[in-house]
Amino acid sequence: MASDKVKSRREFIRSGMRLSLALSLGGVAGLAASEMTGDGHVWQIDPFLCTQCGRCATDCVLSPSAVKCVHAYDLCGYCDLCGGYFKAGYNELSTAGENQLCPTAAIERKFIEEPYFEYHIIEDLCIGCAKCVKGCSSFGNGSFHLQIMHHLCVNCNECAIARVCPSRAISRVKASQAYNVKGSFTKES
Amino acid sequence: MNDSDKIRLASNVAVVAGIFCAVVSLLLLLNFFQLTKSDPLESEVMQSMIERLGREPQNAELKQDIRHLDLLARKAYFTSQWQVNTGSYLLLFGALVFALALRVYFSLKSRIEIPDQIVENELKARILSQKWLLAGGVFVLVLTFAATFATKDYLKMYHVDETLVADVASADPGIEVIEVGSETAAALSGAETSSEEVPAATAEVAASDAAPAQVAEAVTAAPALPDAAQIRANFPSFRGPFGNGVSGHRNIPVDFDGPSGKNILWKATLPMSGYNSPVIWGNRLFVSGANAQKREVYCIDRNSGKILWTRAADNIPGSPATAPRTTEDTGLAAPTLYTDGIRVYAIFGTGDVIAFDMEGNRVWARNLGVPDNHYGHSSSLIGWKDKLFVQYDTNRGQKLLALNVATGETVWETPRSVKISWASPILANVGGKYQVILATDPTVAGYDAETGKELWSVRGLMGEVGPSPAFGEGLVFATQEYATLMAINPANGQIVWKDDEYLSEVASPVVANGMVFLATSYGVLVCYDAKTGSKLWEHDDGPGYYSSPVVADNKLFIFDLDGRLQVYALEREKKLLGESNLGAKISSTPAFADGRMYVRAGTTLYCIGK
Amino acid sequence: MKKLIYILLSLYLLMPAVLYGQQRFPKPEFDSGYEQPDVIAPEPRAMGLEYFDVLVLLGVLSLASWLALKKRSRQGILWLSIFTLVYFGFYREGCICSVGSIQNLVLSFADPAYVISATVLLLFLLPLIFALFFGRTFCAAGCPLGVIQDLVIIQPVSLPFWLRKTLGLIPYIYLALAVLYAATGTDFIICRYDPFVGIYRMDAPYTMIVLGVAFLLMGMFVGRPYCRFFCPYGVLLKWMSKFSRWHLTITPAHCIQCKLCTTSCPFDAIDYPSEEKAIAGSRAGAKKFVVYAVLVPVWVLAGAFVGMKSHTMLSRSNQDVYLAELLIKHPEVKSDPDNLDVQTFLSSGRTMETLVEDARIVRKKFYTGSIIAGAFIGLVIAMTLLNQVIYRRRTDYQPNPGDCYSCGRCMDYCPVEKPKK
Amino acid sequence: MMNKKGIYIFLIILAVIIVAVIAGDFARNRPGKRPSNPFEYNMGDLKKVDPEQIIYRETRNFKLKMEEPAGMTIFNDQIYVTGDQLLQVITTEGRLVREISLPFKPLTVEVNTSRIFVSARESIHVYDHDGNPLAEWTGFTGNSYLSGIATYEGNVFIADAARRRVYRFTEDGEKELEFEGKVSDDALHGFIVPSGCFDLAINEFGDLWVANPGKHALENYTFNGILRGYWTSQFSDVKGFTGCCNPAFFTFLPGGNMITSEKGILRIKEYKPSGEFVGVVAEPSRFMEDGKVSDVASDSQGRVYAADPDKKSIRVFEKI
Repeated sequence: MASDKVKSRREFIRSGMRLSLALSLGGVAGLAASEMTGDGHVWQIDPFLCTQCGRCATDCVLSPSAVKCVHAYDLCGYCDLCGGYFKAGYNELSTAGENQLCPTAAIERKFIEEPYFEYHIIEDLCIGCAKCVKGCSSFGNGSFHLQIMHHLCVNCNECAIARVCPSRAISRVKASQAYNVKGSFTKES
Repeated sequence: MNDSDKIRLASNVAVVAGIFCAVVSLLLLLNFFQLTKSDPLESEVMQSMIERLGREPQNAELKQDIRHLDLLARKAYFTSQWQVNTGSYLLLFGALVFALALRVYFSLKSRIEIPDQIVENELKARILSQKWLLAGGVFVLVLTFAATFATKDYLKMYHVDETLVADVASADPGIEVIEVGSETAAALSGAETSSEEVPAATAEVAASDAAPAQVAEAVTAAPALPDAAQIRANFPSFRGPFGNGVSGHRNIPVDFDGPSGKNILWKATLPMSGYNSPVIWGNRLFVSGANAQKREVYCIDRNSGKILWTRAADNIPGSPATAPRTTEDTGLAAPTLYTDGIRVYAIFGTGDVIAFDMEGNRVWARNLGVPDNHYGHSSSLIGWKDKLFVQYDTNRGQKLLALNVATGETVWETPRSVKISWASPILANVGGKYQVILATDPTVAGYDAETGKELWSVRGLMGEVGPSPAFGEGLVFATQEYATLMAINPANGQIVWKDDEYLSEVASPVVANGMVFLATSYGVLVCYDAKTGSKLWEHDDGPGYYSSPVVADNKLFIFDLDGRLQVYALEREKKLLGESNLGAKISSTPAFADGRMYVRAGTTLYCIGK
Repeated sequence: MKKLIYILLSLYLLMPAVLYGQQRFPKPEFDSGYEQPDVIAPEPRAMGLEYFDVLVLLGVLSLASWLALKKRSRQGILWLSIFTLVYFGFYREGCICSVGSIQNLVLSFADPAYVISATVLLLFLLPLIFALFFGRTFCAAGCPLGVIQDLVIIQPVSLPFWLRKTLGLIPYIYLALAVLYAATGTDFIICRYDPFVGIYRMDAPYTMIVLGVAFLLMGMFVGRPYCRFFCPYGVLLKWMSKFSRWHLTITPAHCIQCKLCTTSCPFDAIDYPSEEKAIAGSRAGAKKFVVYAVLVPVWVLAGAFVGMKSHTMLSRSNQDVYLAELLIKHPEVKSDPDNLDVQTFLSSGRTMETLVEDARIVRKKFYTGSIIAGAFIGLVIAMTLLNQVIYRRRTDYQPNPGDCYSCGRCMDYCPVEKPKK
Repeated sequence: MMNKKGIYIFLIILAVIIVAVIAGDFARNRPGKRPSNPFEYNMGDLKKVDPEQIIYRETRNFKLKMEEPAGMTIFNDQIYVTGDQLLQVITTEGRLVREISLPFKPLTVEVNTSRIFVSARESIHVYDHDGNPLAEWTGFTGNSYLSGIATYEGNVFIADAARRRVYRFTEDGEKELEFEGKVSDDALHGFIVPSGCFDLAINEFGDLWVANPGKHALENYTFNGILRGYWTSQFSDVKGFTGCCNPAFFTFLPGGNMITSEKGILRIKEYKPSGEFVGVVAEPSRFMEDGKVSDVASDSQGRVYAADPDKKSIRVFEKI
């Protein structure tokens, strides 16, 4: 009898505890639900904050990095002498290796018509080192810029490159507006 | 195949898989080090060859060599990437086989055996675990605690001045720096004509009838700080010149009607609301507005009601990222601005003080530290000569500050041992010297405007002091609901008289023609003799007063909470001259200029005049 | 799944006026009929798939609970955990998981600007709710971090009681730190030191790989070392599971005290019937109980004190605080061209004052946070100690409801037949 | 089977590894402790200038009450500078003479004896010397970007960076001519303007020079738009132009030498009209990192003025 009593008392305490735990879970859920969105979030780079430090290439958990150079053709001047394509001390304006800035030759230069050239990023080769971005934004219009490519990005909960980004250019954005492509995305003033 | 065969097979597979894994991981490790150690694309050979090419740009052979090496380097790079990828898959596969083989091996080998008393002695185990837990707990705490001694708080060692000095010093000494246009602001304030803007985008080639552009001729003289007469001719601070609520402007209409627009010259909508009152210098009227995100100062052409400029008080060093909490009836833009005709100064509930010149160029800005104020900071600014006075009585530290009007630097700072206050400072010319007079729980006190020295202080107020003091007839009047109304001689700090029949909660008293007027929040307007304190008349009818009574045109103007304006004669008997309805809730105090009255209701600014 | 979807940047069509920003400059007019290529911007994984993941998790949890409590099938749980390994592990690459979601939740409370999606909240809640009803079935078959360790157990050794208890404090400290760092917006340390995510991705920085391999090697001899001695989410699951409505039992009917199951659990989560000696000893322990109970507030206060003292040190993990202190302590780094962080800060236009002010705000948060975290750790130590002198009378071999992962290994060892209905 | 002791030792080693990895990573991965960038695009070498080549020194700075100075010219030894929504007239001593507020965002400014021409993106606004608006020329397309103005004896030349052509107007706003710089024998491709920088200027002898930034060239045209001559810089060092859009601005010194201002690697240099490099006025290290390009002008004394948008001031350089 006594043990039964102990048992039922124990069971009572247990259900009491269970109830309070359930309530606190409910509380947490309610609190969280009040500031929740239906939209998912992904990491993205703000090209206007990016300082082309190169850590996107080295610190992403993926290798090669999920960060790639994106070309906003709208802003491109289609120049013959592209600051993003040629080394500053280029030998001549040709596609030869000694003139190219890109370490992986990921930029394709195509002649369109006098005097314009199209520059196209071969995504598979790009490692996101931002060399061309720096060249383009220093000398040109800044049409090259880095973006996190979402078919590659594993969307880590803690983004390793966001943590090491010295200019805090990487933040979570809504998945429905997953890119900050220059031209359609303007600098916040 | 019997069990022992199976076991042997499993163990062999495990051994092979294990060796395989070890080899692959070793290779991967080597590859990894190779990758990190040398970047094939930036090799030294390559660098030197490119350097050589710079010297001999036409050397075709050298170019060929570079291209060849470049190709090799790239190939090597991609090969090693491929190796890493393939290697990791191989390793995964090997590990899988290894794990499976081991599992099979052990499951075949293990037999269910009846365990004999392998169980630990529970009691002993528990006693031991207690010891370890104690030791572990103490170890964690002590280790952390010890580590704290090795850490130094460098943030505390940071002082703003140091870097300022360093920045100034870093400027090139050989270059003479000239500020362009710093002398023009003074000229603008005085000789301001009605500011018409060049009409934008008229397609006509000859715009002969276009208005003249806004042109300011430069004057080389240094900006002159306004004297007392100039201050009196304007309405530069909360409750007018010197904060005393008395303006000399005439021809103010006594009757108007808000809803029908009678005698309303214009109505302007401000972008953001605030409880501060307008201040006027020349043709420019200044107000501020704020919300939790931003704070702004507006300059309005007082003739047309057009906003001449809007300037945000942002990017102020030390300004809090999130605005402090304030109550709805205070907000972040409760304090009224101050202008001396050269600059306009504003303070916000965030502790930001900012100065713009009359054209809206930011002159300086600083943060005084976020005020700890449970309603929100509301003490307005006032200034005299080259000093701007800030009554900064917060829950955490009370002080009176004088800032340099040109630079914002603190000229002097007087700590006060009082409680928090919402009243605004006023200025009183006592025996030719200006005093800053402050009302707080529990004292009313006067400070030398030059040095900040406390000259006198009188106890007598208590609670949450809202009404500002008033000065007139050589006396300082201070009041607070639940406390007292007292008249103090600021020359010696003696109380001349005291009364507590009617007391004001929000509205400040005003002195004129030997009388002192008091408006209570429960709707009584009282008139006392300023010298003796005897009650002359009272008017008890109204929803209550938050807006302070002000004197202009030799009349007493007072708005009640419903936006009804009553105008009384400045006489020892009650004489109502007019009564008008603005049709908006008023808790700010009107400002006067040239036959016009300006009053603010939230985001709307009214100009009343004929 | 990883198909490239190209987004058209229809600048002209969408909003020409608004976007006429500063960097916008008319591009050349081409005569040769050249068509401008589209900007490559592959879309992220669709939100619907995230909800599908939650649905899969719900399914796995339901199935695992059914297998553990009703079907009593170790085999089923094993296959289910292989499914989890493949789906949540190798296919979904382990992000985000329930374990890491603690931090997202905490940050969303602390930072109003940070919002989480419904899937994150569900990932956090579902395992806890299941634990409250059915025990830690999430650990058995739903957690990608757990199953990978479960599958490598080869020769588990039984760890002594004192070691288990002492190491058992680590998850609480880890949890307190993780919450502190998440709430201050400093770091997501649970994710940063997630040992297995690199293995699932087969691509990670080498520290991650080393950590993962070390844990797996350890897991061959110590059952689930990460789950038992690290996992901060396990703390919450343990609280829930302790008071679970139903829980896995070793025997389907009556325990016949055959002791066959005693060595079956690689996690030392089986409670033995209480010894008479111990029960007798418990009376002597009553005095100790009083002492430990009185010491509870002392521990809490000591923890809070140490927390308060250490907030400066802890806050140094924050980027802003660290950078501000670095610049104050060593102003000479300003002229070091190789120090990217400092150089970027200097050229960002952010002033030293704002940095220091930001750092001070963070440090203030750390001040309160560290006190709470310290008090929590103190409380945990005190309560664990107190638990050592509480004796419960047990007559059967049964799984400890807090520690048991409901993996079902022990069920296979029980010779008692399931009663036929 | 494996020895129990061996297992324990193995476990302890692993535990140590785990603790070491976590603690090591946590301690090491801090701002300022991280390795520097292996992919850095090092432009430092390009920015180096031999001190021998610097033939000017900076003597004065006029701090402007302007957020962003855009264009500048000097007429009669008064500096006309536009920016924000303002036109300021400043003496060469740095005293503000006049301030005219403009109802638009100005790009550049040009002054002759009777008029002030200020360009907006798509229109030219004409003022008299007192700041009264006289006219507004609006006959440009919505796709224009009027980046340069030059006047000579009643002719007003306007450079349109977006449409890559130069217009010739009369003082009264009549358009007389436009040309794209294309020559029949295809010696040059016409104007190549990849960005908003497209400047022109007329020297004291009445020669119209137009920058062709896409070719790194300066080209001399007749007033009828016929190419008379040009030079390009052939050097990859400081003597030549780098980047895609240089020279961004240029002006003439008394005597006809040219002062060019470059973007990308910010520097100001002096050339002879033949294209021969004379020396450096302001080396890159004088400007802010990643700063904006400065418009240049010179006065009758041969002093060079640069309107630096980053320092918000006019910087004065004098020949050593």
